[in-house]
Amino acid sequence: MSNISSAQSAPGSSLFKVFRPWIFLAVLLIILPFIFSSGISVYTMNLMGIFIIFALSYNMLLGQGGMLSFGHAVYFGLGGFMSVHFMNYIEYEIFILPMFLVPIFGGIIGLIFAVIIGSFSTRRAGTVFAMISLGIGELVAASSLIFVAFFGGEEGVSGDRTMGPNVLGFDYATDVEVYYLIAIWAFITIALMYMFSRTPMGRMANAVRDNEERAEFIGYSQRKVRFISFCASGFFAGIAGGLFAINFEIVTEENLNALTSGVVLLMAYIGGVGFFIGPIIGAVVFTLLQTLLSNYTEIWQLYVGVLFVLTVMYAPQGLTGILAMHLPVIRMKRVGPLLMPYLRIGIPTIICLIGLVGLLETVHHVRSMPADQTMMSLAGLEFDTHSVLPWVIMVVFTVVGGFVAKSQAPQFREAWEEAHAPVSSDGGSAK
Amino acid sequence: MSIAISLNEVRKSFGPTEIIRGVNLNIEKGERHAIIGPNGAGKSTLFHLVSGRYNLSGGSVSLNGEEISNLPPYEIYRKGLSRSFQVTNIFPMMSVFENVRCGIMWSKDYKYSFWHLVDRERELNERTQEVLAEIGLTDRQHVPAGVLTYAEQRALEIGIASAGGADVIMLDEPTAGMSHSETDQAIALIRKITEGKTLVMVEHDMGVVFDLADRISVLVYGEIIATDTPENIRNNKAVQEAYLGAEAEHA
Amino acid sequence: MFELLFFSLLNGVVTGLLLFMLASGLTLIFSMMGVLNFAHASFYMLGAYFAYTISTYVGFWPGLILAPILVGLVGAVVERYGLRHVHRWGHVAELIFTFGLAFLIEEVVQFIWGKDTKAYQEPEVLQFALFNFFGQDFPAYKAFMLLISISIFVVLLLILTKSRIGLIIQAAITHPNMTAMLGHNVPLVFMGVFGVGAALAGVAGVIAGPALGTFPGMAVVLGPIVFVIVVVGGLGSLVGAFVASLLIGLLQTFAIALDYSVNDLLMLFNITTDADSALRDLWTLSLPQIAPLLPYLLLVLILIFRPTGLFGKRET
Amino acid sequence: MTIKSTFVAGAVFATMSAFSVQAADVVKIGFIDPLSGPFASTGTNGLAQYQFAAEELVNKKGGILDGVKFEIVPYDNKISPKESLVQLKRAIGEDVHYIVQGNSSGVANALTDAIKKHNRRNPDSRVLFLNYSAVDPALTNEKCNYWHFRFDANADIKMNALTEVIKVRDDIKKVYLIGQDYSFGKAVAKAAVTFLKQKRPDITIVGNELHPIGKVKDFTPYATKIRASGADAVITGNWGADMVGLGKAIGDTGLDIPIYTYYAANDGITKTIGEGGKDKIRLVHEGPVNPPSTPEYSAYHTAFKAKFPEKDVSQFRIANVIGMLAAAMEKAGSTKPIDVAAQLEGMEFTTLHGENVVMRAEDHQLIQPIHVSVHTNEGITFDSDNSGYGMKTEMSVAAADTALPTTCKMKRPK
Repeated sequence: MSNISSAQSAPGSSLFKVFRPWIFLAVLLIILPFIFSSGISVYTMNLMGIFIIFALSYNMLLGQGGMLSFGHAVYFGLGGFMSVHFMNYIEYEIFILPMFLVPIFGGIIGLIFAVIIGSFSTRRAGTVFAMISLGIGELVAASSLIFVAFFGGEEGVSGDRTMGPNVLGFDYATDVEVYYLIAIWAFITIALMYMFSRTPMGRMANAVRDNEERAEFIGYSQRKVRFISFCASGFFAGIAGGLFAINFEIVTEENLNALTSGVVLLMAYIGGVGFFIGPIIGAVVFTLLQTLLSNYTEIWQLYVGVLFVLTVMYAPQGLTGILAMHLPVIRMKRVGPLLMPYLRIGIPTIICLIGLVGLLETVHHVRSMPADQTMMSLAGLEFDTHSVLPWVIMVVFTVVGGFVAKSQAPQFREAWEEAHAPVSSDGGSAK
Repeated sequence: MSIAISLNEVRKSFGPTEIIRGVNLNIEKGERHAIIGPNGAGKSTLFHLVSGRYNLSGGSVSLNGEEISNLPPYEIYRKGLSRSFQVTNIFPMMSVFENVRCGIMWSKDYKYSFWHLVDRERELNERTQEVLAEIGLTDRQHVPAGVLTYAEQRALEIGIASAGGADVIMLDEPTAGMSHSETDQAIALIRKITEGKTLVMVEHDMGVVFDLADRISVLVYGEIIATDTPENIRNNKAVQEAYLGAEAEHA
Repeated sequence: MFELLFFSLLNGVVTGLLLFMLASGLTLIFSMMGVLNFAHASFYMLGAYFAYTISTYVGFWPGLILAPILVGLVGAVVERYGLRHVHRWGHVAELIFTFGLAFLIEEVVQFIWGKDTKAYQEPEVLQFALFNFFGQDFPAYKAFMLLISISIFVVLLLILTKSRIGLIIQAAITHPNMTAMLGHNVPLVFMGVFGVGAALAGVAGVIAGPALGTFPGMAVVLGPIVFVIVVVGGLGSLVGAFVASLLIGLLQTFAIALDYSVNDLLMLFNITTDADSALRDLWTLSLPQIAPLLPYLLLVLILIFRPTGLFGKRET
Repeated sequence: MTIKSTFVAGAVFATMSAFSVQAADVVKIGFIDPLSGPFASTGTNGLAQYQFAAEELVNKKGGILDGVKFEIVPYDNKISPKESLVQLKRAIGEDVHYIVQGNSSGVANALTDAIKKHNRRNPDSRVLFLNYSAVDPALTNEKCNYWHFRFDANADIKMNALTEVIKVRDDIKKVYLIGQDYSFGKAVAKAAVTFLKQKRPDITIVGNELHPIGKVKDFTPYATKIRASGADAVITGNWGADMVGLGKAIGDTGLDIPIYTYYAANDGITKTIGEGGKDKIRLVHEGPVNPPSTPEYSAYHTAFKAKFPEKDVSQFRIANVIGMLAAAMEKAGSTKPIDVAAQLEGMEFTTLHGENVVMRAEDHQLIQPIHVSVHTNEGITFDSDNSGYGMKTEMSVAAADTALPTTCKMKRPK
């Protein structure tokens, strides 16, 4: 975080330079539905937009404030429920309000609950905070099934987004209209959250994360810093919940249960909590995994689990961290010498992975399919799971690929270090 | 009113053990005051009591005539007392620049603002650059503080403590673990940043102490046995017996 | 009424002691290594599944010994090759690692054993009613669970208070940094404690599997409760874990047994409620309905008002 | 405005392309149910039954309408309403116009609502929702809509049938109700109270308990409470692990009373309950399995077991869904949802069991004979979970006697 941000904060940067990423983002958001125009891809992008906001709000806690929460879905879900009630108020004309303003009310309810819960949970960071968030999460999720009048039980609460006054002729009957609604909100909230990280408050959140004790000796109450971050985070999570309500037109208990809290942690961590854009990448990747991977394999959750554990073990900076490690190499134009080692270690690794995935899929197929259905197709290849050859091929792939990759590892590391070695002291992001 | 810090019968116990046993001390404004004493005498504890890290078991502390006993550290800081730590205590994942800037923010009255963009605040950033120049880390400002060398981290430690312009600065062993040349630089730095301010420091290096301090207090087993000018301390029989002698034998 | 209280007490103790088997391992790991192991209940699940597979070949009894050993080995491997690696990234990363591990173990279990409930049965010799009280049976298997839990508690207590390794562990709990200075091989002690903790959870799984069902969700159902016990009992306190286990066990059974609702409470004060109001769900809220919530309520309250837990000396 | 018109053009184009595919010779039936996660076993079991029914009842016979075949397209909803809607979108994008779903009334509720809105907003690519298992009465009462058809008896109808059985058991004087704390559990409890009061005013309800769904580790305290209440019978709507736990705990306490259930069979439950539930557990369901009703059904069941030895025909209504859909298409001479819906409404049909059923026009609820069976290992032709135990029909209630009035007022397309 600090590297990227301070690099951008270098004095003398022109206005255009500052706004360039934002213009790029805006243009990207506008043209995306023209590139990916099928119904399901627009729908997937809507989902991504919602989770990007949610994951970024989560990272205000974990990445920027050092607070590990196991109950962040509470604010997301409550924001969603409040919004869907507002959608119904609009439908029954209790309020006259354009639909696109509904997420604000989601944000406000998220903020209110964050103020209440944060008032005691942010007293401490670390495990105490994590455990309180877990307990609160369980309590709220369970209450949502008990208090049917507000939460609608396990069936949830439905609404209709096409109601209310049309502004500029939008009635949100199609997903593309909803896409632009979400895109606008995503743009605004991303910008706000980014700016928040660059305010005195945002900086002190980092300081408290790094060293809560020292923060007190430069004039800041660690508790108050955490509390304000927590409230802001609840607010943005609530907005994401409101967008969820508009997109799905239904909000249920699953929006605030432990599973959703776990998913947002997963997204932020896989993406990389140390970077502002980490959770964005995480949300995009995770949504793709969830909606696409599950079309191809029933055991997709196993792959996600493996990916997550491997990320925690070997890439604590997440996917963004891996990308960022290459920045100095690219900046110094040293990509060339790295290409060959990459190929030499990459190809066997991919072969090994193909073998492993094949083995897992085939084992799963044999166990879950009827005994007479021994033919399975994998990536377009048809084969008989009861014949020996496919098994042999897959085992050979796995073993040989793994072995070659391992034998290449020292050479690769050498090349990697060589590419990085004379990095002068000011580009030390790959410490 | 010319007293900056006043300690009155300050006591601190951890469980049954009394570490600080009734310390009385007045430090005048503008003075450079050093506290010395053998290991385990309670020097750091005394620092923690004054700066709000520990709560007092008895007695009272006042800053510029105002009672600050048992206030949280940030309240004490806001009243104009800033300190450094013996064990380096910085923000390791943030850049050096950010470390210093965070140390300035409260004094520039930003408080918990989330409506200012720090990069836009010219005065804040200029002051940050000034401090960076003072502590000699201008070249290293974009590096995460956690990867600085030890001496650089010590300089940053002092920089953070002094950046906010507090009028009382407490430094806990600022030169611990430094080489000779590094120590000389540190002394020059301390001299520069405490110009016109009150300095309280704990220090083991007698060279530094006698070079910098206007007055010296000697803390032995939780009690101050003498407070005087360096000259008089050097000649004080009790001090020689209780401390300097013992120290000499050690070395 | 007496019958209800008697059996509730008995059931509460059985549940409580079962929870203690999980909590004892977790509290040891937590106190020494500072890691709240999210995957602890997953080891419990592994215990049940291992024992189920073993029981289909050689019967229940070998499984009682073999399954916990296997689980202990898995635990040791996880510590050696997973946790120790992640340790360098700090406590948050460790917590997230065990969180991911819990997720992963559940997926692996589903991959290997499938998704439906396994017919893991108590051994034939224990399928009878030990005694009959007011016409209600008390199954012998429950008594067996009680016996195993108590013997484990006693053995654990003896090891911790009488043996050399126990003293080292105790020292490590109260002064985590001191043990290394005394020249003990701390990584080995950690690996051992983690393995033994996992094995204890495995034992719990082996004996709870037949009684509470062996299915992929069994870890999720129990996992957070064990956390609650460790935090409520207090860091570094086995006694605290023991008391908290029994407390939670009894709390849950008695909350189910005692059928009181908010309405009853309000009636005491002669307040009548409107059956149609938006808060109607609150008035009809009854104790059995919220029984599984009580531990979390307790957790939050304890953390707010007494962060050291009931018996803990150090803060969580 | 130009942006808007682009959208409209896009939408028109999309629907046109969807329309042209309608004429193809495959009817895609989207199966949206859990295929991963804790409820996957129920989902995969249902999928197998759909695939088998489509193959056996339609495709093997050369299809319908001169060679139109059925294709079951599975979509994994992870039993989450949110995921179900995502998968519904995907299915619509892949030209699926028939959706079947059954697990969880919460999901069904989300789907029926989304499909209603979709059909209103996209009248050219309408979708029918064939609900084969979600039994919340609301779906064919206050929340009913024209595009939803339910092939399972709803919770009230099942309770109506169940209480017919209890009505003639004079030895039952005290009944204990226990269920999961959510809409379905509450619906079961409410129906039980209503019908028992009507049919057996002498019965006292000694307990009406709701426990949190999926969170109870050990049901022994509940069993103790049931025992202490002196109940002569238990009625529960529990399913999944909650059913297994309850059944086991009651067995362990040595209680020898009938337990009337909705879902205490198959998917591993029969096997897990085993001996402990013999002659105690009773199940209310459609489609009598033991003794076998007709040779046609026996052949169907045997063929299914030959193909899926590990699975069971646990939801006979699936065969009805496929059979009735095929019949409606034949009758309509079209595979367009709007035509098929018009035929399904009020349709009479004879099942493989030789039973006559009718899709009631006013609320789209299938009215069918309901049976109450007992869990036993005696006189079982087709067992469940390959455990030797199965459900033996004890009593049957004729279709007409199960019908209940509905409050449904649906809007029909002109």
